[in-house]
Amino acid sequence: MSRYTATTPADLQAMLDAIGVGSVQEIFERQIPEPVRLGRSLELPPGMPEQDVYEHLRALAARNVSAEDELCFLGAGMYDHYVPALVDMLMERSEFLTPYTPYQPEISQGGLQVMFEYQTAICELTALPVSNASVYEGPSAVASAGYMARLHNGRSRFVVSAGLHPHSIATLRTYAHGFGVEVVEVPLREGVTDPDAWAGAIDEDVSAVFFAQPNFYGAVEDAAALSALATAACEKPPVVIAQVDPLTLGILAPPGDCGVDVAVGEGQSLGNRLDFGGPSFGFFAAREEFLRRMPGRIAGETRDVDGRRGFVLTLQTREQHIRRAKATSNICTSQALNALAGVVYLSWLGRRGIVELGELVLARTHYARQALTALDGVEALHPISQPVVREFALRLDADVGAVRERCAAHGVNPGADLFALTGRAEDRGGLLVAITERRTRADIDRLTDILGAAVASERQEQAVGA
Amino acid sequence: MSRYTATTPADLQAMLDAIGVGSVQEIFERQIPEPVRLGRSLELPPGMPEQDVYEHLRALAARNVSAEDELCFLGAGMYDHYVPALVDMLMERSEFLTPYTPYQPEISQGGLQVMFEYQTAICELTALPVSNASVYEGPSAVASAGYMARLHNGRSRFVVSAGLHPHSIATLRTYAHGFGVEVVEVPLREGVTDPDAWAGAIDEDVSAVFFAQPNFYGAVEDAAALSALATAACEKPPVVIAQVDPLTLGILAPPGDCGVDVAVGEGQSLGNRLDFGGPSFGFFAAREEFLRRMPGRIAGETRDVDGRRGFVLTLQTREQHIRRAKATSNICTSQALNALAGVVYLSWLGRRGIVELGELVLARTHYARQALTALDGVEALHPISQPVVREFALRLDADVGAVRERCAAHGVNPGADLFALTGRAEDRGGLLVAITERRTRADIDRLTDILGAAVASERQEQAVGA
Amino acid sequence: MSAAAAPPSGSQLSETPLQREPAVTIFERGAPGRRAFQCPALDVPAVYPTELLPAHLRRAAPPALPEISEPEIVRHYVRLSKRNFDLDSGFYPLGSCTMKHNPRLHERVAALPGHARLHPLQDPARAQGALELMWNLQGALAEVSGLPHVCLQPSAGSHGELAGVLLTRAYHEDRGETRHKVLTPDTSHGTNPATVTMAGFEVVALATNPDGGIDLDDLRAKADGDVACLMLTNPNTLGLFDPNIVEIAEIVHGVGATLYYDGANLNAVMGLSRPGDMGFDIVHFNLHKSFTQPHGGGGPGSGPIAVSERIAPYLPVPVIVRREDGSFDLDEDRFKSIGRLRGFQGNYGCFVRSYAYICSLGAEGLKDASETAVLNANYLLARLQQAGVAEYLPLAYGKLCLHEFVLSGGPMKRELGLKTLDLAKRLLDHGFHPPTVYFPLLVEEALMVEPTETETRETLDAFAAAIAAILREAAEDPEIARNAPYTTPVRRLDEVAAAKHPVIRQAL
Amino acid sequence: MSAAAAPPSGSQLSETPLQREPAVTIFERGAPGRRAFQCPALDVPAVYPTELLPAHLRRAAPPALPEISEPEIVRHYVRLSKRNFDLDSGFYPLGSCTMKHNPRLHERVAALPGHARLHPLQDPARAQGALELMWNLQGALAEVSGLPHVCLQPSAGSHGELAGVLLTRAYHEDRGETRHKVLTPDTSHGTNPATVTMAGFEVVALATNPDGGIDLDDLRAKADGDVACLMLTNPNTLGLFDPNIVEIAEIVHGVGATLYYDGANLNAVMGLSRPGDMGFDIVHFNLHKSFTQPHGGGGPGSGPIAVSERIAPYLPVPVIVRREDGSFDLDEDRFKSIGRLRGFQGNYGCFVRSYAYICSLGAEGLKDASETAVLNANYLLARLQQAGVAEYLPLAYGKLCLHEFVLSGGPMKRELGLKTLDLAKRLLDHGFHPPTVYFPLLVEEALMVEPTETETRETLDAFAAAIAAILREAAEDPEIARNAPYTTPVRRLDEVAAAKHPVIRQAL
Ligand SMILES: Cc1ncc(COP(=O)(O)O)c(C=O)c1O
Ligand SMILES: Cc1ncc(COP(=O)(O)O)c(C=O)c1O
Repeated sequence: MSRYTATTPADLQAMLDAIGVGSVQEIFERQIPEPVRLGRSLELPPGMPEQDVYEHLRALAARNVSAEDELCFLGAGMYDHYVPALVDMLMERSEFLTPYTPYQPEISQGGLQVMFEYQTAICELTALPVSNASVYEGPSAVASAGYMARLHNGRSRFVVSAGLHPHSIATLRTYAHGFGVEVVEVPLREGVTDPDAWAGAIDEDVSAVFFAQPNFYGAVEDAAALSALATAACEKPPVVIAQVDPLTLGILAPPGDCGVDVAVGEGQSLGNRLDFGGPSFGFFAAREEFLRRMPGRIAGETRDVDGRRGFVLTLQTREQHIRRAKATSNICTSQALNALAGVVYLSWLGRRGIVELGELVLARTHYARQALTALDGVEALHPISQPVVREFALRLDADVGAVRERCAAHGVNPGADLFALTGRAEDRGGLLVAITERRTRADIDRLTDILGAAVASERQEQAVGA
Repeated sequence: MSRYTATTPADLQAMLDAIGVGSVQEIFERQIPEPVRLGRSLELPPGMPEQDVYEHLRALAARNVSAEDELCFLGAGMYDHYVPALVDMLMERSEFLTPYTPYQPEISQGGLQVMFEYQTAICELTALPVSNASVYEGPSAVASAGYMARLHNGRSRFVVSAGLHPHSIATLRTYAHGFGVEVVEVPLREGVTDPDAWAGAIDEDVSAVFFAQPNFYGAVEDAAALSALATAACEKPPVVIAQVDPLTLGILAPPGDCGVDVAVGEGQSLGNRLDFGGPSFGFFAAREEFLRRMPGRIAGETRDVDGRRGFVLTLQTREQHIRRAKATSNICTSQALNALAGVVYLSWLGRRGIVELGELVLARTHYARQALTALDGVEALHPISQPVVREFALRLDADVGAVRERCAAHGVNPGADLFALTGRAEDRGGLLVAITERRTRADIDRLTDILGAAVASERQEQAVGA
Repeated sequence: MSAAAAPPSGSQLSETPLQREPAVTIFERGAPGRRAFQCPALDVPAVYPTELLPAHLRRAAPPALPEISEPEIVRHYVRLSKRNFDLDSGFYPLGSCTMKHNPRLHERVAALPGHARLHPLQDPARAQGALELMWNLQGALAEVSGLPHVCLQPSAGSHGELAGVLLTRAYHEDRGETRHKVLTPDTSHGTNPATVTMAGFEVVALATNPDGGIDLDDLRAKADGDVACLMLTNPNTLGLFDPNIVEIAEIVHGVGATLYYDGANLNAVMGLSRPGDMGFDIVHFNLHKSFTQPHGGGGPGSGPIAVSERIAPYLPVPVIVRREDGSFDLDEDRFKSIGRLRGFQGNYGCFVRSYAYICSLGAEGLKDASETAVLNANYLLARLQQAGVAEYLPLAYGKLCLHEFVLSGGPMKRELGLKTLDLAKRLLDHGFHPPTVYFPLLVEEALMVEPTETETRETLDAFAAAIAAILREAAEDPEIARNAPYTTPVRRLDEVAAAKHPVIRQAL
Repeated sequence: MSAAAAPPSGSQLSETPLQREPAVTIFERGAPGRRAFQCPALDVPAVYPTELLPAHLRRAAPPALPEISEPEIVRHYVRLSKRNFDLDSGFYPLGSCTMKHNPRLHERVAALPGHARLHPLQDPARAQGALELMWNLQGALAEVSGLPHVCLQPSAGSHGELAGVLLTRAYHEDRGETRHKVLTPDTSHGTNPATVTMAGFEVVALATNPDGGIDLDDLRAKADGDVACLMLTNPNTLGLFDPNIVEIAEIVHGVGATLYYDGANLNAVMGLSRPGDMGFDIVHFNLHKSFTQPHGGGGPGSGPIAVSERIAPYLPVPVIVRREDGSFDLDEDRFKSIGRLRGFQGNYGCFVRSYAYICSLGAEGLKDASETAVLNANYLLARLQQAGVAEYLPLAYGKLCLHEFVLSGGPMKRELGLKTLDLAKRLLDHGFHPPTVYFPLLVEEALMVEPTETETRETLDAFAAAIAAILREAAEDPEIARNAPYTTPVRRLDEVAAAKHPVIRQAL
């Protein structure tokens, strides 16, 4: 008996009698052949009381430097946005936290309606007509979109802008290798997808084309142009897939208005915490024609026998538990609770809030970019004319790793080391700086001071060293 | 419109029309005479967005050194016990957190049953037949018990052991001055209530006698003897009131078995956090004869019209909203949510747990007392033979304030400065050290090192100074 | 945990799921030997009570607390919680209780370890954040009340009242006077007279005039040199602001008595009118009403007081003081103080929540809160004075109201045979918490409605529609409401039996 | 928010309160201009999208998100939550899903800012606590599975399956082999075949023998050089442990294929039998099943994998490595790796919870969990094989089971005219979540029951009694169950119409 089990000796005896065995061991011995029974106990530490587990995990947490402990400008896919308290409260409600996937709709209307509301919110954000109830997260959402395109047109090549998140490209490659599709990368020019290379790479063997908005370097792509080029490139155009940042969609033209067929992305910035990378959720929206090929759960509206409005998991013939080998995806458990956080957050933000937040972050991003590029030894990685909305790339005339260490010593994390993420030669010296509504002007000014000083001292040392 | 209000301009117009006024101001102007209308806006800072309020309150929290930040041996009425996670979860449930007092029993069975369960747990702990549903906290519970005794026998004097918590004595004096009862204090001898002085102070004018178990200095009183003396002292004995520490009742004889008439106390150590002193709850248990004179809410069992078991607030004719000037107390809002935490905690601890926890703390207290009294310049304030169970008093041969500062510099809070709390000359140099299940042997050894070193250096300095 | 009574065929139900579930207490669950608690290891030399405590000091047998596993505890209380109605789930127009939205931000900041695990005896030097928070809160409450000195210590409104009346006693005694009487209007809340008695004074009730205010003649007649204080709620429990407040203050001060403000109704006038400016000497606040500390089903609350200069010397200890260097400290020795009202510094956890609320709203937000509360109350009143309702539930006093209003169910009782209690119980079937009923006492079949500012117009409309529907229903068949509620976890309970033969604990 | 339909007199009800409340979405609430969000101040020089973005890149009109106040949002979702059944409120014997108690301690530790606000790109040097936690969790999973190398990255079980099959592909390709087929028994979970297709292989189904295990002859016949892998669940979805597992492993390895272990049923054998010792090369775990990550109504989950030495070189990147100095780091460049399966390092928040669970239980606790899960399953099975039930719901295969068992509703359907679906729906009226139904497919009218170890004997007895009661009721009047449920927020829903004319978003 542990603190989570309740079998008293009296219970045990009565239960063994009912089963008709002499011991629990007997139940195992009668079913598991001796050679594969574990003859010893597991080599794990002994169990701990609740307070000791708490202290242990608190000690581990204390050895991480979180966004609560330092001034953090890291982004590159996940962002330190403020999560309103009501989101936590609702996620912690037993009724949302502890059920399984809603297989019994009569007692799952809460979760099903939330999915329906979530789908509505995603459709509104992306200006696309259909959305599923969530997929795992961003990069695997990109890969799943690729698989859907493959099922859709059966072609053999994916064309990917180098502006996609490196994790998205890597994940797409991993998946595509499995189902036998080749992946070709189109380079950037001046920070955005090179239109000529893009158009040139597309032919009738291309199953889908992928770009990101804003792209990994923070630059705003001309989404409509990229879609148009893809559709114009050949007779049977590929599926146009965009990875979009949902929190920029208050100010940026939505994919649905830019000729995009499928919009996917990372939902973390919508009311989900950083959690060192997960769990968050991926969203997946598309044009009507893809509805029956979408991966994952979809909630649909219907009526009960008494005529009451209700919701169910619908179009399940797409899914693995019905279609098995012919399913449009293997996904089963997804990210329902994180998607709940997403729709609650979007309701909290509201119709005007998503614009206001976007404009605030835009203004601060502009301010930060100007302040930082004015520093000696710091310049914009791409032409400053290139619009950015929440994140931007710099080139430091100093070793990025060393500079970041110097900043860390002052409690500032200036952003991500670009080269470490992309491995692209042209990204050497690159620093990717992200701004959120939590980073005030004072914070940005502090970053400017600390980064300026760090670059300066680092260059000095290099000079001395040389 | 703030983020908590929802009156749009359209709403406002429609509402004003329905009311038949031209503006909200008009509603006020027609009712509040001009001279007492505030002609300006309040001098308060402007409102803040949620994230700014969070950052502000976090910054304030960061300027407190909590039991999470230092090794804390403070007690003296409130203790750093571990609060299991399920207590937080249940206290945060909207259904428990946000209702008012259960005036409508049909929709308040949750809260009413919790009160009923709480009363049962308190009766079990104290071995007394009746309990109310909570009062504010410890010291005011003592004062309320005094008021009840006064209503019971109308006499003019309270006899109080000096072993009572100084805040309890002070609060009792404040209340008693109001309803006109004199308070006389009986000194301690060798750390416990002096039996002769105690017996000597009691006569037929004495309304009630008060002692604490364990007493403020951590010593275990001979509760049965004190009760017996009080009852034997005269023809019409006073009401015997004990302030007891609920978490010691797994190992100490319960008041109900010691001739005590009324047992009250501070409930914080039962699943409530420190919160810099509140909110927690006070408990109030008594013999049957006091049932109709108890202060506060009492939940009682009954049936509904269909015969279902249910619970209601009962014996309300005691209360202010019915009896007004003749009520047995003025208490209205009490500590229902904190009492909920108490009964959930006691259920979690369970029948065996409360004994195990008591024994663990006892053993560690014994260990700590031996280790600390072995230090140079540190001795037991009272005879070491005097049993203690969770807290004990030391006398330092050095300035307590200075020693505590030295310890603080090493992240250790060695306990409370006794003299600062009691102002009693004999408590000069006194340090009150509390042990909980969160203070491990390693923690106690650390305290021993740090305190030993602090006392040593302090004495050295004094020597040099002299 | 299951509810196995066979339900009917078709969709006619004999009971709701919650009704079908019998009430079982935690003491009736579990089994001997089960446990949720796992004791930390004994890491010091073993020593047992038998070795350290003589037998007569030891407990003979453990208390019969539950023996139960963690999953059973969670399920028991989560299911139990579903038998409560709560503010997060529905409209709660409980008069005099100001059931406004409780922002979750407040729970988050109160739970920060720097606040939640701060020991009350931590040295002030290492609790500067907490003391500054309390200092700021005191300042805000002083500004809202118009009285300069604040003490946060009292644990709830009635505790604040006791503090206030004891301060009055100390004030008079200090001036060598012994006064015996305290005046309160007959509309006052029960805690007022109860407090007066507890503080050793005699209650003298004041009559209410036809406009719902204090009868000035009665006041003049009773205000004499033996009167220590007048306790007033303004707006009073009828939701009406006493237009004669200035004159009342003059009369009271004229006989050397103090004027006490019961702040339970402060939500009507924040940023609009201040007790201090009305002439009050002492005010108590209910942080769990006006300042949205969640009520927790009957507490915790917090009842700070604000006082005028002449009362300040007697304030309870400790008092928060600001040193020259800007640091904060606790001052215990103030020789004229009435002393302590409780342990430590008060319900700090409540201070954190209410301070966060004040930070969120600011001056404008607090004013908006009161204005909207008053707007909502008057709108709901207007909706309830429309045809089909007004003739049965007339407004007891006045034409307009402030944050709440009181209807009389007298006509409803006479013409429809429906008591206010019946209406209240029928409202439960409509998913609403009823208003406060049968208070104030001088209104026949009183129904006291306080919508608060955080409710929407749609909700107020739905509530008004429900009242109208119940009255229409009663006109056809009053039995329906007389036997209501039908859909609650339990139906009407036998309170008489409960009081006659009290069963106040689980028999074991 | 109110539900104003007039209820009936007496206590006969036409609807429960939740049924009376119409489903209204958040998009149908609120009003233009309302808001919950208050934007932080613009503290930098104002600059607008119009100045920085050309028109064609800008959004023309804001998305039609709700316009609603905070109190409305809270009330909407709190009320909505009451329309869900959940594990904290009742028994959830959903086969193959291991709905065991979710300790709240896990939510507390996962919420610590050091975990919850840690950015995934934080330098390893400043994320040592997180990496050590992952390292420790990997070690524990390796020990439980008996396989040395663990990757925590996959987001759920099916994601782990994909990883596993792609690892198999990489393994064969690295050895210059191209194989096309993957074997899975017909009892396998749908994710298995679906994964096989996604990974570019062809599914070959294996027959099940009369004892519920794999038909060895069929296996021998189909196991050839073109087979890349056999995916197996053991105990399988019938709750039965395949007694021929050693021989199966020999056959599979004999043809050079890999053996994949679907770990969804691991809760049966923790500390008792290990996939690695059975000969499996690759295992996936469902942290949201065996290791009690709360399921959240459909995720988040986490599906780590453990593999043998020969598969290790192909594991996804990044891999956690321990440096000589004892510090931890992330290793990205492993040239044989299959690459990434997702962004960053996986669902760390789930790792924290499951690691806390393993710390709480330790070796003995995990074993106790599996033993109790199996004890509970067999006890419930025994209760359900008593007179009055067994004849209608016989055990599909075997005599005993491990952590779950599958009954066949065939006889019930024939003799009582009750489909498994009807039984399931009727169970809803009894306050229970039904077992998994119609899976595995090869069992007629399958009913798959997994009680888990955290349920009490009383609960199992109550569930068995409910099943018996439903069968008795059906013997008299099967219509009752055929029209069930009656007491749920909604009754049976028209799924056909939902799929025929999909309405998957709120029309605005
Ligand atoms: C007018 C009035 N005064 C005083 C009180 C007592 O306040 P508390 O319940 O905080 O003691 C109340 C509470 O209902 C009240 O409405
Ligand atoms: C046997 C089996 N395999 C695989 C899965 C898929 O796991 P997940 O839902 O985590 O993707 C499940 C989930 O129900 C299962 O029961």
